[in-house]
Amino acid sequence: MKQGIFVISENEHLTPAVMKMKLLGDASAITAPGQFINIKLDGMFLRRPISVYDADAESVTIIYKIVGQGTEKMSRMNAGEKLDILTGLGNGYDMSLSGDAPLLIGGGVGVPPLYMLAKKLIAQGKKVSVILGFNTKDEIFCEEEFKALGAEVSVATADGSYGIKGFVTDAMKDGYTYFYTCGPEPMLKAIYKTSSTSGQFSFEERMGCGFGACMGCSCKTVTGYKRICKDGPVLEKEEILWKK
Amino acid sequence: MKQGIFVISENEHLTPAVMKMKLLGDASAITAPGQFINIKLDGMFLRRPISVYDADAESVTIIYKIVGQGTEKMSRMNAGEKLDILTGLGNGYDMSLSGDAPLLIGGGVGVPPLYMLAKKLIAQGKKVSVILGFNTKDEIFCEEEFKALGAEVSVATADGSYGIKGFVTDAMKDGYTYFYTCGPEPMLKAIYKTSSTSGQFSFEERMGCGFGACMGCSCKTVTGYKRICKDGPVLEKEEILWKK
Amino acid sequence: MEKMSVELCGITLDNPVIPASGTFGYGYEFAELYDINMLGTFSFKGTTKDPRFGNPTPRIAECTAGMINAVGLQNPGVEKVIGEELPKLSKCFSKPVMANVSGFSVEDYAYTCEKLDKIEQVGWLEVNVSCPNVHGGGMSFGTQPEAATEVTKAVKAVTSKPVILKLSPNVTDIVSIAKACEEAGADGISLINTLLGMRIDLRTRKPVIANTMGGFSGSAIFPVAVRMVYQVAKAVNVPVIGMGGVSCARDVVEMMLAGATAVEVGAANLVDPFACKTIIEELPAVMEQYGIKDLKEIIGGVK
Amino acid sequence: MEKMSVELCGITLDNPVIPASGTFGYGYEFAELYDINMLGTFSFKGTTKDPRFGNPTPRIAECTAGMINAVGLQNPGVEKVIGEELPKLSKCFSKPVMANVSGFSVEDYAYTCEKLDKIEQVGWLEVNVSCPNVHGGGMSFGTQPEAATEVTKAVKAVTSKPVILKLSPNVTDIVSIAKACEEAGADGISLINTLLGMRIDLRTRKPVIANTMGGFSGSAIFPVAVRMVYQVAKAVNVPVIGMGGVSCARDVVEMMLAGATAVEVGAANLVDPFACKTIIEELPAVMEQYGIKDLKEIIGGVK
Repeated sequence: MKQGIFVISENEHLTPAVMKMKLLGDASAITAPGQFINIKLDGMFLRRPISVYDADAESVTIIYKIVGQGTEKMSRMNAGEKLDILTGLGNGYDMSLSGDAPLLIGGGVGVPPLYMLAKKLIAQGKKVSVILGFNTKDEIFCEEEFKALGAEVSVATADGSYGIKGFVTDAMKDGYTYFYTCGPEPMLKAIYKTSSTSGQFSFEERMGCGFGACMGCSCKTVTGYKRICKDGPVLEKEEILWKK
Repeated sequence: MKQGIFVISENEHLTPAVMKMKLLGDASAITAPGQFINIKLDGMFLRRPISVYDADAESVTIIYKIVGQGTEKMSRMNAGEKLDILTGLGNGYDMSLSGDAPLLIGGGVGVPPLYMLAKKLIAQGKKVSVILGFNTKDEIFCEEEFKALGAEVSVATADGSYGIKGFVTDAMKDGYTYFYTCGPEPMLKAIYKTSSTSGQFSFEERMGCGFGACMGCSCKTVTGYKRICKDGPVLEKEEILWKK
Repeated sequence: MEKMSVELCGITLDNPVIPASGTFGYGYEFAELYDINMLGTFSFKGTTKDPRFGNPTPRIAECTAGMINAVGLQNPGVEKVIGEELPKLSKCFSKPVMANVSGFSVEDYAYTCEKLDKIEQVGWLEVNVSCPNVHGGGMSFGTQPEAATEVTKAVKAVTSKPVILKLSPNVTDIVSIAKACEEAGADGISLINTLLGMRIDLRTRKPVIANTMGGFSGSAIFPVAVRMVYQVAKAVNVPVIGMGGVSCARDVVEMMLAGATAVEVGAANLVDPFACKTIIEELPAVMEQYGIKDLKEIIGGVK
Repeated sequence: MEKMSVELCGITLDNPVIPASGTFGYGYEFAELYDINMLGTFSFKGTTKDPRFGNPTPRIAECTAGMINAVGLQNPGVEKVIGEELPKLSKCFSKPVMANVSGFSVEDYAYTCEKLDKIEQVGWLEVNVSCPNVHGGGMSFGTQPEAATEVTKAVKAVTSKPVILKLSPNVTDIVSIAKACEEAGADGISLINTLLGMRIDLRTRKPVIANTMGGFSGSAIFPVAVRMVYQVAKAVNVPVIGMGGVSCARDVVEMMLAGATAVEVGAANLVDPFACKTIIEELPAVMEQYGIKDLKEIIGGVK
């Protein structure tokens, strides 16, 4: 983990409710896809944890949904403004287990952390398939970005307004060697049930510090108590214990 | 009283600790010299009450000393930034009692509210004399501004590094028809004793709201309890009851 | 069109927003800023049997997201309030007003309430039991169920108007005090009064407040207020007025979900004299955002 | 060169800054960020007799200038703390550490403290009496002088290390509880623990915290903390550790003027993992600004 001041270089809408923000600064602490950053905002006591969409040594890009006062404040920020950010938080995805043909499954704001993962897996020569799930056509983002990486992309919409009608699970076809997923808990549960291989799940929980100090985001797993922010957000299929 | 958004057009040092800020906006609520404005600052709960140095319908100018976190924050603001301000607060000086040759006596940050008073009295054809008191030469400001109005200006410094050595009372000569003063309480008390005519005193007190609602700044007077922010800050010599 | 009206002890309020006592004077000065008839009502400056200057100054200390005040119940005394202040108010406010009463003995409370009971303008008596009981070793009436009971009974005996007990949050068990007041006949409970706080000036090394300590209010105390309103509203059957750090329309909705029938706004008025006007104007949009058709229906609606 | 060292129950601290329990884990994870030997000491995660997962999530709610937490004393239990956590700590922290102990019965407290008494690394036992007393109707030990006395005596009987009682602010009379602890043999008092608070999610209409209510901390509560530290420090003769909303070096000085011998920093660590490092580095400049040559000399120095 590193603390640093970042300068906003881009903050633009991808959909009415989803924005992409590029931040320039020392991002060297980001070591794995699926990690997150924690952003301090004026007037807000707690930082805002947001998963990393893409990063290199000098920049980090996030895609966030406007849901509350914090993200609403972020949506009104302009290029040139500065932010105090903790980077390199969380374990991130373990790429060593992917096999030759990994499947990446993202739902809604669970899509962004899969981008850097796909990029790195493809760079390793893996045959990457991606399934993106959204409620409806107007909420779709990043389809082109994944295609541009060379991934095989299919999109599912709950209302059938685009791509496959239904949930991401309706778009899952066998043949993948391993899977990585991030999205709302009902989606994760459905994937847990229907998936034919092992895989990794990225979880969300309301966090205090985001770096393991406060125990605010603990969960029970087969391998003991874990902190979503520090021992997670990524858990392996075999260790998950779903909340009742 | 009016509430409005003002745009900073100037914010410059007069001395290392004293700054002048010009604000553009609807200042029509400012009806008398000696009134003050109350400024909302991000991250500060209470507004900052600052006396008016000069004003016209479209702008108000203040001179403030950097004493705490609020004024320190103000000192770092730049032209173009906006402030939420309540204007036209307090009773201000009553010019109708000035006579032909009023004396204006200011000490330190008590000097600014006398500027617009001098300007208006001179515009009425009064022969205005001004005494400015400071601790030392380096802390002097506004001497030239008062001279430019056509006032007869004398300066006293406690350490004698400029002008008359001593306090403002050492510079007071008889011949004035009435006086107006603003400054630290010890100075006001000295003037109360040595003055040979009636006059008006502008007082300072720690305020809550600044517009008469909270009773935070009450004082006892011959004519009953008064709120420095609303019934003051200007009191007439005859109604003053000094705190023990 | 969203419905904002609520009923408080048999009197209908057009909306639940009530400027809190001590932050709105006797109203008529705010009437110069906007038409105060848009308010649900307001609670006027804490009034006592005799005139009071209150505490020495400084009476105000700034804090993060709040302020401390130690005004000490400055007021002209009930005779002058009835003779001078309320007539001025009647010229600009046509609704029933909430009379806030303080005292330093049970007799004080009864005396002042009996006088105000005769005034038609007065809709409710809000009895502040956070003041020190001079006959009770200076501990506030509101910190002991017995003392709160005594005050409630004494006031109920001299008035036919609804009596609302305003409770101090500086207690171990707010529920036991609220219940004691209810059993003694209180028609409503309002809370929270200010938290006892203190600040020290690092330069002078003296307390910022001349009186050393004072009442801490402002958005900083909102979570404590929501908690106590929730606990009390669950425990009593009389209406609860929620207050403490309310500064926007969303806070009003949160207080009502916690169990408040009406909501008082205090310190926010001191930072923005138009705070209550703004909150009332913003309420319909906030209600729509959260799917609230009728405010009455969300009172105590927390799941 | 300003002098920052203070003495806490016979042990000298290089400076008065102490990360508060529950915001610094068992220390070694923060040692990856900076050399934690620069701290006066730190109070480790609240430890109980048996391992605990704590409360269901969500456990955190954001507030203006603060946060509510309801972690529920998640910890691996005293055996594992002694067997696994403290050995890890000893590799990166060479000073005496403050052991924070919680329990749900007097026997729990005594059991855990007796175990920790044997550990050389442990310099002080900070006994948190804010937890519910399961044999006492769930009311927290810290809300009744009798219960606080019982716990203090039981702990003193099993340890030779200094015992510091950490008090809850959710009481009517903090002084009586502090005095009861002192009379029962407490070597020090630390306060304030969190205020009981609550927030409601307007969208779901549910409490933000799964446990409904939780402990409110952060700069919002600082004025309440300063007031209680002042009241208690005047009333007792043992050292007082001040905490509650401390977030900068100026706050540390204000707490010490109020009567604190040392100062704990809590929620600030969760927003900025370097908070305590920054505060310690800023202290000399703040001391110079206010003409403080030796921090020891301003303890309780408020006029």
